[in-house]
Amino acid sequence: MQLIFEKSVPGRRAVRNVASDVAEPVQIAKNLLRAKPAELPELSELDVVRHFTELSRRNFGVDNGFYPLGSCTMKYNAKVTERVSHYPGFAYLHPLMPQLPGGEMLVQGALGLLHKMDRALSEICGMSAFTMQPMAGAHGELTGAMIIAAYHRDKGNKKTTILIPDSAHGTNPASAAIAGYKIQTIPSNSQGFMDMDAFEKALTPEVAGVFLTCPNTLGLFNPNIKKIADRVHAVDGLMYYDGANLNALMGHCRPGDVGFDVMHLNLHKTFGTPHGGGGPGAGPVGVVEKLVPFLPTSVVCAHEDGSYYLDYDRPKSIGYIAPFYGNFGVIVKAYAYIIMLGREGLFRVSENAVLNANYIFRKLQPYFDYTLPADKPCKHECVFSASRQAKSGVRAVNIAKALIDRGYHPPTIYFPLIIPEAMMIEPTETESKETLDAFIEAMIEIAKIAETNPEEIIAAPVTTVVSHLDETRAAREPDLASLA
Amino acid sequence: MQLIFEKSVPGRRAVRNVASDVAEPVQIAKNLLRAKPAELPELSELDVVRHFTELSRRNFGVDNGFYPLGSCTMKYNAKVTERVSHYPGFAYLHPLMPQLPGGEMLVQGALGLLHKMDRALSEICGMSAFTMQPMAGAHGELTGAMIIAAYHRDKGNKKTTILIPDSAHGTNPASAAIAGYKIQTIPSNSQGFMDMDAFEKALTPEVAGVFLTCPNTLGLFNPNIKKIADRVHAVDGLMYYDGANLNALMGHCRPGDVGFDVMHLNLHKTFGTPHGGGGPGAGPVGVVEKLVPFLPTSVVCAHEDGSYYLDYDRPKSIGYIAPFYGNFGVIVKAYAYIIMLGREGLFRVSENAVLNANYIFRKLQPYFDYTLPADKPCKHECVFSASRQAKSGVRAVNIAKALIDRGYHPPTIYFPLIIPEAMMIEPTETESKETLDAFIEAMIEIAKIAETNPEEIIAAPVTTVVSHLDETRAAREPDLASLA
Amino acid sequence: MPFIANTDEQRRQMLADIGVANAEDLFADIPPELRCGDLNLPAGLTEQEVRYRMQALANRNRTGMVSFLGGGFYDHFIPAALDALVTRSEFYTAYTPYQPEISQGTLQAIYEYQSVMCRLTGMDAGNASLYDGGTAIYEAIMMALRITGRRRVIVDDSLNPIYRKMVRSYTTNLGIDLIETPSFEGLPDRARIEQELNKDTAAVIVQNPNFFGRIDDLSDVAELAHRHGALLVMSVYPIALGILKTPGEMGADIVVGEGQSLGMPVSFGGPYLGFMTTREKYVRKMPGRIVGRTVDAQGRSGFVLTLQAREQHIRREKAMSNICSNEGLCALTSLIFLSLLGKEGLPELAQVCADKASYARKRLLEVPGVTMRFPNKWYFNEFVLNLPMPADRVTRELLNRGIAAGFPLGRYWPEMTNCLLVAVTEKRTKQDIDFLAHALEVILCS
Amino acid sequence: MPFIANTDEQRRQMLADIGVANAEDLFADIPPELRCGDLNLPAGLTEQEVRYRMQALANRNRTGMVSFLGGGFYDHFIPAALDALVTRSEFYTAYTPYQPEISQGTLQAIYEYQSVMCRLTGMDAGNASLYDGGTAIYEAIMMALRITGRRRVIVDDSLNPIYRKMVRSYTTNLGIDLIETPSFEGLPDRARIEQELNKDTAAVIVQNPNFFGRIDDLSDVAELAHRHGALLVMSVYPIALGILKTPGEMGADIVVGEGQSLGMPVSFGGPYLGFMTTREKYVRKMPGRIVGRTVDAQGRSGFVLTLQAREQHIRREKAMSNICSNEGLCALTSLIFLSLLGKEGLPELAQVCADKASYARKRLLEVPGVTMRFPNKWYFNEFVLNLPMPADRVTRELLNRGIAAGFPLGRYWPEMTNCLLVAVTEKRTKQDIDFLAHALEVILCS
Ligand SMILES: Cc1ncc(COP(=O)(O)O)c(C=O)c1O
Ligand SMILES: Cc1ncc(COP(=O)(O)O)c(C=O)c1O
Repeated sequence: MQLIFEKSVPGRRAVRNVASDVAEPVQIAKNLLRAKPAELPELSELDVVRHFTELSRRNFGVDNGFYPLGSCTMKYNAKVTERVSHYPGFAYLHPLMPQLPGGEMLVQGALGLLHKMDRALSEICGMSAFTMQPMAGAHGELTGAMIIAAYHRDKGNKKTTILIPDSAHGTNPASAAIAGYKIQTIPSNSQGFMDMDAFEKALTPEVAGVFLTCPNTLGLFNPNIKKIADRVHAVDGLMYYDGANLNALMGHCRPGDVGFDVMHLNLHKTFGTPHGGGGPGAGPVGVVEKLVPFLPTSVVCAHEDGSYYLDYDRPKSIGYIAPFYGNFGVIVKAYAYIIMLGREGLFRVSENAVLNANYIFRKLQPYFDYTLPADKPCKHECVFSASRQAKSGVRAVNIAKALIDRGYHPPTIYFPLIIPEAMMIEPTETESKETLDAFIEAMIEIAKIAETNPEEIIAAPVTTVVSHLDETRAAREPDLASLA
Repeated sequence: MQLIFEKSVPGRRAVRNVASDVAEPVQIAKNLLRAKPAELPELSELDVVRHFTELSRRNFGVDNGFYPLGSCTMKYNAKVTERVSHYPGFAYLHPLMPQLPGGEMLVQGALGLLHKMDRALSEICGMSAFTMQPMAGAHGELTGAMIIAAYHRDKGNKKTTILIPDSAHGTNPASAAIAGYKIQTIPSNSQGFMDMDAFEKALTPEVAGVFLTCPNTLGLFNPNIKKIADRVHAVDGLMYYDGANLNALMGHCRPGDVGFDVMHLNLHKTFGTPHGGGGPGAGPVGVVEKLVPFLPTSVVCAHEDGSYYLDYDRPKSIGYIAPFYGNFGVIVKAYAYIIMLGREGLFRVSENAVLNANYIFRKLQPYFDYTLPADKPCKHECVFSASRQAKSGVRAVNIAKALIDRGYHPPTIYFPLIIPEAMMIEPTETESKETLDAFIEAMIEIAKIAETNPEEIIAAPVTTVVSHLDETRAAREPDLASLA
Repeated sequence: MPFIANTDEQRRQMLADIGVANAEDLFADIPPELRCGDLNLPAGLTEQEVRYRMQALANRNRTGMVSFLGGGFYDHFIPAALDALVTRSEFYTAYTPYQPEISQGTLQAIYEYQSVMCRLTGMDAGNASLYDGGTAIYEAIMMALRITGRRRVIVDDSLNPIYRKMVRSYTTNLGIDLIETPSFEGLPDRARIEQELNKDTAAVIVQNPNFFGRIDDLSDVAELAHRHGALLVMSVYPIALGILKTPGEMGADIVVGEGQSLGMPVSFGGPYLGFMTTREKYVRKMPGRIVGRTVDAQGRSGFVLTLQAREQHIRREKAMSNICSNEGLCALTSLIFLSLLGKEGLPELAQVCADKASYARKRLLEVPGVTMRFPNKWYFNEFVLNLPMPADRVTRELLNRGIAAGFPLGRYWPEMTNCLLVAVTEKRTKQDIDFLAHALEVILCS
Repeated sequence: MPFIANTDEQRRQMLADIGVANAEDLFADIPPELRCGDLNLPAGLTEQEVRYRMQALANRNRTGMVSFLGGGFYDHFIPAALDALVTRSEFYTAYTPYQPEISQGTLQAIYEYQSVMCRLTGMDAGNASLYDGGTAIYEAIMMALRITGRRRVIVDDSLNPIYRKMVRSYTTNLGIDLIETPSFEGLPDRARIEQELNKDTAAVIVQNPNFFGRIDDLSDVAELAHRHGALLVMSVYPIALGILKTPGEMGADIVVGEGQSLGMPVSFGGPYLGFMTTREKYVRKMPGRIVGRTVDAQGRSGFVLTLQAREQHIRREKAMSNICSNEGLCALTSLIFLSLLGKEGLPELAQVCADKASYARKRLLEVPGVTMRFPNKWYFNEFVLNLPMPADRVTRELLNRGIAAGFPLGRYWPEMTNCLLVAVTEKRTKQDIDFLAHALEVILCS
């Protein structure tokens, strides 16, 4: 398919701008102007519509089929949440409005929504308060790490190190490092949990905190979690909870009750907002009481009279981490999702997410390797290894491509890094037994062909517009832009 | 792909209804209730979304590519017109509102829009007034025929017959017949125009009127049109103009000036409203002064003070032909289209529609048969015949399917009936030279393969989800519904 | 110019290729005296200006008020998923599916639509849609004439008066004798209908729930009609069929109705959806487009437009109807609506409407001077009140208070000037109803 | 429960297949003492109720007013075609394009986005987006540190004060010495910057048009920086680049900015779009996702995520950034916006904004007591007025009159309490401007 620039025709126009309704134009000094106009495409509106309509048809989303991309919680994105997020009262509200004198009273709906969202997430996670400002999960991690740093600075603690299990998502060490910490990686034991001896050895007074995902990236709930929290607190360290996997726990277990001090959520996972092919997301951060003073400014607060205001007077705050109040449009969708599901709904979401994951986990055990003791349940996702198939040359990536030919989005592969040939499957609660059964069949069929006729699987995908793209060449001779 | 019923699972739910907020439910008498619930599908919201998303991907629309379906004017449907038609002030307005005492003042925006639309269409067509009520072109024709009948009844004329050329669209004779008229078909001459001798012979005092399309379905402007009108008027007959082809004439020639007395427009053709895969359309009917009293009730009128009202007191009116004021939502889109294009825009629309048609006409003449004298221009569309290719077994339908494999929607085929193996090509003004050139190339390639390797063309389409459907079986053993 | 693709430079090239000097030459075949000058229209606008103008017009329509207006056109809730799906451009920018290979989306959807309509009405087959509920009745009458070869039609006057007017207009030129039988206590008058029935009668036309909101078991009317070799044509409110006895169960021969309530906004009168279903034996006499399921050369199941021999583009003046474009996208809308509500959801919705309407009756009857026009009868979600003063006056005053209280019947029944037709849907809350009752009380007792 | 697919019956079957008695058993691995009781949240709502509640919240936000608020976030017109395309569900319900074969839509779009951003800024390469304009500056600083191996950064204080605050927060823990140089007459003070530049300096950060709306040719600042081996990081307003000299032409090394103005509503602060472009030689030091063009096994051109060795999922704590999800859909939005405006449209739009702003300046200066903070200078579409009384008071009174007149600068510059920052876009009409001028006159002269 042609690039949009290749469809360009000199002088062709799509949208017209309104003409200036003021008398004389201003002629800005030449030296301040660009030599020639940017080489943007020149197309008719129909050209543009056809180009992007065709591009969309070369994409696969949740609306197109099963999307068990582990750790990404690709559940149905409710259309009603899209709808309400476009209400003009939300979309056309200028963020500087509440910073005008008297302006706060003109944005009470928005401030109220942010405040209600803080209360709801705090209740769901057992935290004291949430900030809505982080714009994605990793941004939340960084914010959390900055809060940890501010806490220790405030207490005069000399802390240098953050402990992170080797099963953690890459953003965890990356975020903690950016906040100025040394990262010490803790190996996992045979069961995929953080090795307790290694942990104990690493737990020095210099430890500022520990980053954990729970259930972890294997979809397992760490039975030692409370013990870990106690030990960390004993050295005045803080427990950071990576909330990407909260879809397993809502209404069943609260990170705050478990002993976590600071955490982020991915609203674009657990709370059903669309991922948009790479964002925008939202990564609200929650903290326990003692960390509230360190939350980023501003903080949405409520007056006695029930009206809301923005508090900028937070001496201990880590300061501004976003220009305003976070990815508001995303937060609107997540709030609508929460009030629609309600108390029982959220409980059932996790129950069914876990049920669906265990169903796949059980049905595929005979065909693929796995680490978890078979007698134990997984949580919202399960991780298999293609090591058995690898013997006949069929690797996780090949199985992924074979699934594409069968109409499925593949699971997450090669993550977590501690599992060879990892295939991380997260079905979510919005998928039906019919869909799971069909997927399971496809996986079994692939496993069988992998034995009898591995070449067939290795050749996949054969149904797509492109296949076996040369990634090495892409990295060796980067072609990152079509320049005029 | 499965039928939606085949995806149904007992007890599965999508949208929940709001619970009743009133105390006791009413228990309607058993004998008035249905024995068992209708067997509607039982699906989750995601099931429904995926089903219809997949169905949409098995469809081809203007947004997917070139759609030169002759006589249907498949131009770009501007997104802005869709957008404005959804404004709550239009979408949620109840049609009975203006019939309430004092209600007219609460719908002035809608009445004003209808009135402005009447004025604009009257100016474009050279008519005295338009009714917006007809819900499609054929409905407009029927309305027009009823107006013709009312006119003659009012004058005490004994009229029994309507003359219609054999090149006319099937709706013309069908509509006139339903209005109670005998239809006399007039043959076309070698140039595709109504044969004047046959016409003269048929033009008896019993003739109530003549239905003409101008430019006609061959895309030709009849040079005798004024003469025909004069002759018809001489016997107090009325001239009906089928406005489906107005896209050729806007700002260049007005049916009213030519001598037409009553006409319809297809807003879903000339005025860019989407056809919706089979409607909804809108077929406003325009009339000259002497026919205004016969327009359907109600009529939107303006008070001196510039406010609008609905006139129901029309003693000579043909009465109600629609429940209210027509397909309002469609009229809103067409009105937005008209004010956006404006005086010059509409002129350029027709100029470019005709230019594009003549470009294709000229470029394809060496490869396909045609009737029109090569020296004469066509208007907004051109008609070729596959008779040359038919000799090698490649018929119009095969060429159509071969175009499908090349990414195009085929032209209208086998219409007009007077052309053997007709292929009626209407590019519209919203298509670019690049698109036309590519289409022309495809047609030429197909013409060549038709000579060298006809089987290849006859085998088409080979790229579609189904191919060579058994239409005979469909008609012989009709399967028209999946019953529970 | 907006939406016109080619540049001046390209136009020059094309004119050269065609072999003419300028675009004007392409209009040389139009006699000069028939050419027109500049149209007297304003200059064009940019999109930004168009949106501004259209918004200004929309703002001059009063929508937000608490409304109990019905009369056959109802304000039901429309799920967001419906809009998201029906606005897929592959659906709405397509034409009638003449090329089945690239129209399976539209074709399968219409087949599924025909199927749900049959399941809802209890009939065997349906068409791809008609313009609206009124033209559907007229098409049903024409169909009955074709089937019976007779020319007399009986219309019960509890049929929507707007539709009765439409039927009258359409039949003016066709030498049909059209009898309107007055209803009795708001229901079809069996005795009267029996009197009017004879061997020339093609059909009896009834509506359920009828215009007064009353519901009925019309099985006996079907028998009456059949006994005289006439057909029963029934117009229905599809939401009500979530719970009401089906026309199929009552013995109707042709079922029609207005489908607007199935996911379409009231939209000031359109676009709406006329639907029609019938008995298997009458299929080939049915008007309009019909989609059928068949197989392709490789045995794959697929869908096509079928039984086209009935239609105008083949049969021309002898066609069973002149309809060409219908309301395809509205049919798709209703299919998506019914799929989202589903087998359990539709009856549930119907019951909620009935429950709220029954509360409204009770509550409004508490207002001094207010009585039921037809007491102690069964209703679905609409009913007729007797007011102690002209309904016009009351309605006007309530409008000033921001309430559209209903439709005053005096307009169509002079003897009912004190009657108000009140409709209640699931979107009206108890609070709305109490608000109406209170306002009504204030007006009547002052 | 909404959106949960399986029925109770199916759940029973699945539990049986798994071999547990009930769903609770699947949570047996969570120690009982760590389980929580019922969440203290309200019961769920139906879609109809949710829409009602959300509408009620939206209604408590005052939008429709005549607004001259800018400060880096602008109310530009958004064409309807943009919404129609960006809401295609294949785009927005997809995840990051990890599987290129079924993600070519997103991947090609991002490649095209990277390309238009390069063309707009006059640079060689860009990434797939960052969170917003503020985090983009911080990422640019980190990138400059990586490239130069130095730890000193100079920030001109005509950079958006909100962004300066963000930079300060992010750099707190990193032992970077951050110098803020006061601007002179609303432009970067070259002399001051030169004083502060030394061999430890990694970058100089400037903005054009800057926060005061002033535009500048920063070529000399680029030279200064380069002479000391430092990089010039420039934050820009993409609409202005329709006509203004590009960072590329001025010699900038890293260009960043807030892309909200390219088709995104102001949306109370997000989602927005951080963009970044740079010189070819710095590509491998750039943060974030990057899409590259390559070929497949059959030689067909296609697109993939590339240069991933820089990223967190591979490099972990040594990654160039922690960013994972970015603002992909916003990047797509800006690409569609720029495609709809096109090569002629963007400069045209920029000029219209500049023209209206220049009229606004003239008109507002006619109000007695109103002067320009920086007289006789060049501006794009925003400027600073001196008022004869505190801007806070004036702003408050104008709000009461339904006008958001602009942003009072006292909040960030105590010495500017009488200063008002006024922005004008193509959506403001002459009438709006005159309305503001008139209201301002009334307030100042009473
Ligand atoms: C376990 C985990 N942590 C953190 C993240 C980062 O979240 P985001 O992509 O929103 O920055 C992800 C996303 O894939 C994740 O799966
Ligand atoms: C020439 C002509 N007349 C009439 C019609 C009927 O218009 P509609 O389909 O809107 O009823 C058409 C539509 O194809 C047509 O092409």
